[in-house]
Order: sequence, then C-alpha cells, then structure tokens
Amino acid sequence: MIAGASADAATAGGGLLALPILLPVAGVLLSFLLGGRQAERIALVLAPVQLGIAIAIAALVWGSGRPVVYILGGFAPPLGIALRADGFSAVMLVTATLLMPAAQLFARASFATPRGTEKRAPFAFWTLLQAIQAALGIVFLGGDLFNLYVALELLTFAAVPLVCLDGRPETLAAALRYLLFALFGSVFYLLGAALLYGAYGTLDIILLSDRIRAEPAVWVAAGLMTAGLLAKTALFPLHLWLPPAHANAPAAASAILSGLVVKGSFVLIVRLWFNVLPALPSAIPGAILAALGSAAILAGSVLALRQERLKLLIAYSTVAQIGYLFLMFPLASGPWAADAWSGGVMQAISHAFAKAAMFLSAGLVAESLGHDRIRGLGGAGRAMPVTFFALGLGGLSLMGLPPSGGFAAKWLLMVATIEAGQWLWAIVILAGGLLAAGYLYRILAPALFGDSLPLEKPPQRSREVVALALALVAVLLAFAPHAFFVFLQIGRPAAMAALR
Amino acid sequence: MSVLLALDIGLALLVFAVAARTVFARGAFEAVVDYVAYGLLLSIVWVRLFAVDVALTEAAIGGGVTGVLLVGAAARLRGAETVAAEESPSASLRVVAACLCLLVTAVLAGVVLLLPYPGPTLAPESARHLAETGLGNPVTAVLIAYRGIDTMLEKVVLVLAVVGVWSLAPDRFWGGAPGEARAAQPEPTLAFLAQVLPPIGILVGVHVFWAGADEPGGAFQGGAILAAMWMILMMARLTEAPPISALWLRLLLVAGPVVFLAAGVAGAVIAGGFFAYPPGLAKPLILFIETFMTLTIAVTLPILVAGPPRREPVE
Amino acid sequence: MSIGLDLFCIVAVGAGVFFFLAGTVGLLRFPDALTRLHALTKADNLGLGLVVLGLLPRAGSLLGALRLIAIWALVQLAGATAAQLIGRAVRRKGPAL
Amino acid sequence: MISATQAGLIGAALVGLGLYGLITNPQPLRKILAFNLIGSGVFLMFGIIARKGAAAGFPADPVPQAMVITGIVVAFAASALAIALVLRLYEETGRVTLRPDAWTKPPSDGAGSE
Repeated sequence: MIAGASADAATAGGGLLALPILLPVAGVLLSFLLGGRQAERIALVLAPVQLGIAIAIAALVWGSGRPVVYILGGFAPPLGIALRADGFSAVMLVTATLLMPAAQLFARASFATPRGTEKRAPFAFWTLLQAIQAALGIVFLGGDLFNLYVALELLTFAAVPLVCLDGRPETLAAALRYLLFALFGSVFYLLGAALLYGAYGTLDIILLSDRIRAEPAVWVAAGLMTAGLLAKTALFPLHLWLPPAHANAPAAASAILSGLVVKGSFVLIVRLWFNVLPALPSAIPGAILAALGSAAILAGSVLALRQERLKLLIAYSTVAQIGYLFLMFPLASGPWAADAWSGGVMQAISHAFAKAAMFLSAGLVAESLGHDRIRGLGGAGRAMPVTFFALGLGGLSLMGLPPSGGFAAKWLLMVATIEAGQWLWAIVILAGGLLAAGYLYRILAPALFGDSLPLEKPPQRSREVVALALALVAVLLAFAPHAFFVFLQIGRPAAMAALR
Repeated sequence: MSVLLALDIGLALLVFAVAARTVFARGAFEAVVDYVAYGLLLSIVWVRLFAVDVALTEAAIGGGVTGVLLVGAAARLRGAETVAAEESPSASLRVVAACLCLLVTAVLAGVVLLLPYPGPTLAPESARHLAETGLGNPVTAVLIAYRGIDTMLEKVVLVLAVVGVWSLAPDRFWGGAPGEARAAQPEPTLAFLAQVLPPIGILVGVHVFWAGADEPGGAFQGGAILAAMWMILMMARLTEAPPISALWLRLLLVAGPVVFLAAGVAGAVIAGGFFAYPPGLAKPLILFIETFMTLTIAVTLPILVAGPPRREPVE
Repeated sequence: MSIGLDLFCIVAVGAGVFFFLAGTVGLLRFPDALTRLHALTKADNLGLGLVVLGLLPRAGSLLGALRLIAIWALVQLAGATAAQLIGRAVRRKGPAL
Repeated sequence: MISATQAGLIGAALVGLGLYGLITNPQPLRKILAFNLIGSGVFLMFGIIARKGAAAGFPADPVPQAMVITGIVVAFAASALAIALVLRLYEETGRVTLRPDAWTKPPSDGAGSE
C-alpha cells in the first residue's frame, strides 16, 4: 500500500488531472446552451484536445513512475477530494479519448444538423456523448467514493437516453429497463459507501485502504457496492438489460456503450477490490466474481450463438467478454498477480476497441442492407469487404486468436491461472474462445462465401475506415512492448508495495 | 427525554407504515399519495436527526416537487394499470423476494447497531476550515467549498436529465413548449392561490437561499421554493412553460454549473488551484455562485416536471 | 407570570391537538368525500390556529412570532384552496372514494 | 443517541421494503416509487452516521448531510427521467410493461387513450 502522507502530496503538474473532467463538462454546458450545429462542432473540436491531455497525463505518470495526485480546492482528503492517475487510469483515459472521436466521426453522417435549425436526435446525441466523456474522466481519475458515485450517475444519465433516440417502443422499454437496473446499482453502491464512511470517517480511497480491516461492516459494504456495480456492468446474471439496450441504440452509441460505458463500472469494481479493500482476504470474493464471470462467458456465448440479428449477437458477445474481466479477481495476490492484472486491463481495452469496431461495422451492414438479420447476410462480405474485414479483425480479438489484443489478454490470464494452479478458469477461457469462434463463424462464413449481394446503398468509405482503424488498434495491441506492461503496474497497490 | 423517545418511536413506526402502504397499495395513485405523505414525515425525521438542511431539501424536493411529478404521472397512467396485472409475479417469487429483503434488512440493521458511537467524523475538520470560507453553515461549506466539484457535477446531472427528458419528445415537437398552454379562463380557485402565493413564496425562497450562508438553508432549498412558485403558476395555467429553444431558458438552465465551473477554473489562476477560493474573497464568491445555482434549480425543477415538449414550435 | 404563560401554552396547544384529533377521526369515519373534507378543514385550521396561538409566547422574538403566524396563514390559504379544488372535483366526477 | 439508531433501523427496513417493491411490482411507476424508498433509506443511513459524528459544536457531521442533499437532487432527476420514459412508452403503445417479449405482438387493448 502507498503510505498516506507521501503518496498524497499533490504532484507537480497534477492540475492536468482536472482537465479531462472540466473540459468535457464545459463542452456539455456550451453545447446545451448554443444548441443547433454548435453541439457537433464543440464535440469535434474538443475531442482531439482531450486526446492530447490524456497522452500528457500518461506521460506524467510514466515520468514520475508513481501515481499522480491533485487536490481539488486546496482541501486535502478526508475533507476535500483528490484526483489520482495511475497506469491503469491513464491507459483507460487514452482508450476512451481514442474511441470517442472515432465514434463521433462515424456518427457525423447519421447525426448531422441542417443549417439554421436544431434537431432533436443530433442535439441529444452530441451533448450526451460529451457527457459520457466527462463521466468517464471522473471514473478513471476520481479518488473519492462519493465523487465516483456522482460520476456513476452522470454516466447513467448520459447513456440511457442514447438508447432510445429513435423513440420506438422497444427501444423505450430497453432504455427504461436499463435505467432501473442502473439506478438500483448506484443506490446500492451509495449504501455501501455510507457504511464505509460510518466506520472510518472518510471516503478517500487511499485513506480508506490504510484504515480498513476485515470487519462485518466492511464485508457488508463491499458486498453491497459490488452487487450494485455488477448490475451496472451487466455481469451475469444481472445482464438482462444489456442486449436490448446495446443492440437498439444507434451504432455509434452502441460502440461507446459496449466499449466504454460498461467498463466505467468495471473500473470501479477494480478500484474497490484492488485499491480500497486490499486488506480483505480476497480468495472467496475473488472466486465468486470469477465464477460469475465464467458463467457470463459460457451463457453469453451460447446466447450469442442463438441470436438471429447481428447487433443482438454482438451485444450478447459483450455479455460474454465482460465475463473475462472478472477472471483477474481470484488471482489478485501471489507472484502471478502482475500477469493477471495486465491480462484484465488488456482485456478491457482490447474489447473496447474490438467491440466498438464490430458495432460500427454492424451499423454499416444494417444501413447498407436495410436489415441486420443474420440469415440475410449471405454474400454481404463480397459486397462490402472492408466492413466485414473490420468485423473479422474485431472477432479475432474476441476469440483470443493471435495476433490480437484479445489474445494477449487471454494468454496473460491463462498463464496466471496456470501458475496459480486454478485450472478451472483456464478451461473456461478456452471454451469461451471456441464458442466465440462458433458465433463469429455464423456471421462470417455465409457473408464471405455466398454470391455477392445487391446493396440498398453502399457504405461510406470514410465510415468503413473508422471501423477498420479501431479493429486494427485491437490487433496492434498484441504487439504492445514490455514497457506498456510495466506502465500498467504503476499504482497497482501490491506492485507498489513490492517496490519499497 | 422519555416523552421525546416515545414520539420518536411513534414517528419511526409511522414512517415505516406509510412506506409499507406505498409498496402494498392497490392502485398506483394511492401509492403516490402515500409517498407524498411519506416524504413529509421523513423531513420530520431529518429534523430529529438535527439535519435541518436535509429536512428542508427532503420536504421541498423529496416530498413536494417529486410529489407533483408522481401525481401527474399517476393521473396520466390510470389506463395502464389493468394491463400490468397479468404479469404480476408468482407467489414463489414473492416469497423468495421477501426472504432476500428480510435478509438485507437484518444485515443492515446489524451493521447499524455495530457502527461505533461516537463515530468517526469530519465535523472538527469542517469547523477548522469554516473561517477560510467565511460561511457559518458547515453544510453549505461542504457543498460549495470542500467538495465543490461534486455539487457542480450534480448540477450537470440535472442538465443531462433535462436533455434526456426533452429527447423523449416526438421530432415534430422539438423546439416547442412542454406542458399545457395558458388557459383563456383559468380555474378561479387555483388562479387565486397562484396570484396570492408567489410574492410570499419568492420572498421566502430568497430568504432561505440568503440565510443558507450561515443558517440552515441554501441554494437547493431556496431554489426549490422558487421552483414551486413557478410550478403553481403553471398548474393554474396563468402562465405556460417556455419553448425549449428559448435562449433565456437554456441560459438559466446552465447558469449555475457554468458560473461554478468558471469560478473553479478561475481558482486555478487566482487562488493556486482548481475550485480554490482566494482568501478574503471566498464568501462573496460563494454567494455569487450560489445565486446562479438557486436560479438554475428554480428553473430546472419545473422544467423537469413539465416533461418533454408537447406542442409544435411557433415560427 | 411565567407559570400563567405556561398554563396558557398547555391549554391552547392541548385544545389544538384535540381539534386535530377530532378532525382526523372525522376524516376516517365520515361517510363521503365532502363531509370528510368538512371535518378536515374546519378542525385542522382551528387546531393549527390554537397550536400557533399557544406557541406564540414562546416564540422568543417578534420575528419568530410573525413567522408562526405566517405559517398559520399559509396553511389556511393552501388548505382552503385544496378543499375547494377537491370539492369541485367531487362535484364534477361524483364521489370517487 | 437512541433516536439516531432508530432512524438507522428504519433506514434498514426501508431499503428492504423498497427492494421488495422493486422486485415484485410489475408496474414501472411503482418500481420508481420503490427505488425512491430505497434511496431515502440509504439517505437515512447517512443521517444516522452524521448524527453519530456530532462533534466540534455541530449537532451532526456536515459532510454526510451534504452528500444526502446531493443525493436527493440526483434521485429527483432520476425519477423525472424515468417517468418521462414511462409516459412516452404509454403514449406510444397504450400500455406500460417491461417484459422483453411484449413488443413482438401488437398491443391487446386500449391503444393510446390520450
């Protein structure tokens, strides 16, 4: 654990940490105020700036070799709020700021605003997308559990209306179900936070980790917060809301929802168990989480095999891929912990890129064919090769075949499970890969081998390129240098303790 | 003390009984009415917990404004109640759910009894820094100074809620006005109330906001009272909600967070850190921010209650 | 003097509570909406009035006393309006209760 | 201190009660009410914690109180968004249900009573 005083001194240049939160918030407020075409313009102008800030933060963390801290308002925790960036948050931040402009470029064609007027869907879309960016900024950097609660709520309020932008009854029902699950999740998270405050008088992550002991109140708080966050992350069996919500949203929104938004609550679960509660014995809760994750991998993949629509299939595959994220929890302590940690984070980012690429491609397929029924895909691959190439490359990562980020992630997790002697999870990883191959075969095989299909309208080349670029990033993650994994360890409590 | 104890126990039982009624009431409308009563009773509990700021917020927002929202919704959903009956859960699900909920309650109750007393607290810390803010009400100091970013972000949540609610309008109504149009002949009784009450209510709202620097009250509570006055005017149909494209409306809806954000960024320039206040200038700056936050709350709550636009925009 | 004031407080607040009780019994036992409304408004306004009257000597300051009276007046206004509206709704739609 | 502990116990009971309503009640509006009950139970937990932290001349710790005020406003915003969704769903289809299979067949009766 990081010693409270020395780690909590604000780092020089730490003011940078406020920008990934304040800049998109300013964008949201300005977009709302000016409306019309300005919302889109503001979003597109701010996106590269945010990417630059994220890279600068990553450089700062890399340079200092330890977490970067900033104290807001000059009031140090426990009274005030600190922002902290470690290797994990910097990587997630860069991932988010890379995905966001990609989704935005892709969305320009569907959410354009004609000159001089304001239209409903574009206004909501561009404003809410920036709000997701702001919420994720806090989720990744926030150092205080209540601050993170506000971030979770921001994320919910930004994500839910995106699901039902088209106003069809099934999307409205999907959005409502999503909202109810999300509200349940955040209220239980808040309840756990209340108990922690009652027991220790602070909600600051570092201060809590120093004070927490294995007591009943802590176990109850941990259980409540984990349950709430699992509902938001859609881990099996709390996944029911996800497929209809993600499959019915506009393609660009689905990419962000599946790629980033569910990762937001996942990051909080990681923070909770790795940063707040390292004092708790993690074997049993870790095994429970991994068991749920395994169930998610198997059930999600089997359900994906049975879907008739492309977007639903991809959404169920998200349910399965989320499961892998939870295999890192039973491996949290021991010599294999570094590999498990790297594998979990790698799975989070490679799935973000791969799944975003697949949802964007599926959106192109649906637009070009006028439907996304899997039976009707025969020959579509010949008609729109680039789109299906992107879909296939994304699929590579989901299956965990080399070369891909998904392979690196699953390999690292597998090595860690075998070193730890927890063979069961390794079998699940392999089975999940086979099942993923099965459901991807269902889409790709007919698409590639049928006769070429007439298209209602061919996909725009620039949008295909966006999807392909994301899929390529997912592939390129396989070639991440050793330094990248060293970087990921910055701020992992066990790793920092070993350094000293 | 024993009389108070008896009253406390009675109050607790009453709160629980009314809450149980909202869950088990037959019709949605009855449940909503019970919920409004529940909100008011809850604010008395908050007074008994010596959390007067929370009590004011609960009465105004938890009971009052939420009550209007729910009553309106229940009235419009009357036709939907019978359809849902066919999907009521099976007896076995009810039993399982009941056991789960009893377990949750028992565990929580156990933790409550185990929590240390006197508990860990930030009250001394809050008191120590209170002079830096120039405020007398520590709750306001937490909201605007110590944890200012939470409050600013929570205002952004309100803006997002407005975007979300508006986005549920049919496309043809975008840019139009929510709620009902002004009536040619308003209902006389309600119109009378809506003419007499607002001057008093505005006075009270401004007072609660102003007093909030040093006594219980503040931007939330004062803003909610002001919001109620506008809602009464709209309910009496003496006035109507503005079209959502109106620039002044949007300006008011974001004024609070915009000013807060600007002050937070300015802090980085003049006070050495984001959301820091320069010594000596803290109190006027805080009151300046709170003024705009009060305005924003006063406008946001009625706009959220009014719902998505339901009339075509007037060219 | 102070004993006299205390006595006045107790008597007035006690009477107020009695009227509240009577109003509540009326609300629960009267047969239809209009008579229930009658019980509620008459008894409650009188009840609250007496409670406020009883608390006036204890208000501490003139401002406090004025606040108490303002509360009473506001409740009167709101109660009367609500009773009117409910009465009107009952007459229009027939007793729904 | 006994009254604060009572409030905490009531909070625990309200969370359980609300959870029951959330699980068993099929109507979305009632689910929203149940969610608000859970929310207020959680806020009462903060309330008792604040009261147990009375110190430095304050009758209660101000930090949890401020969190509750933030929470109440957020809960209101959530209710407003959820109700807007429910009403739109009702206007579109004439009924309100969360069953995933409900939209594969046409509505049975009373479409759009507005």
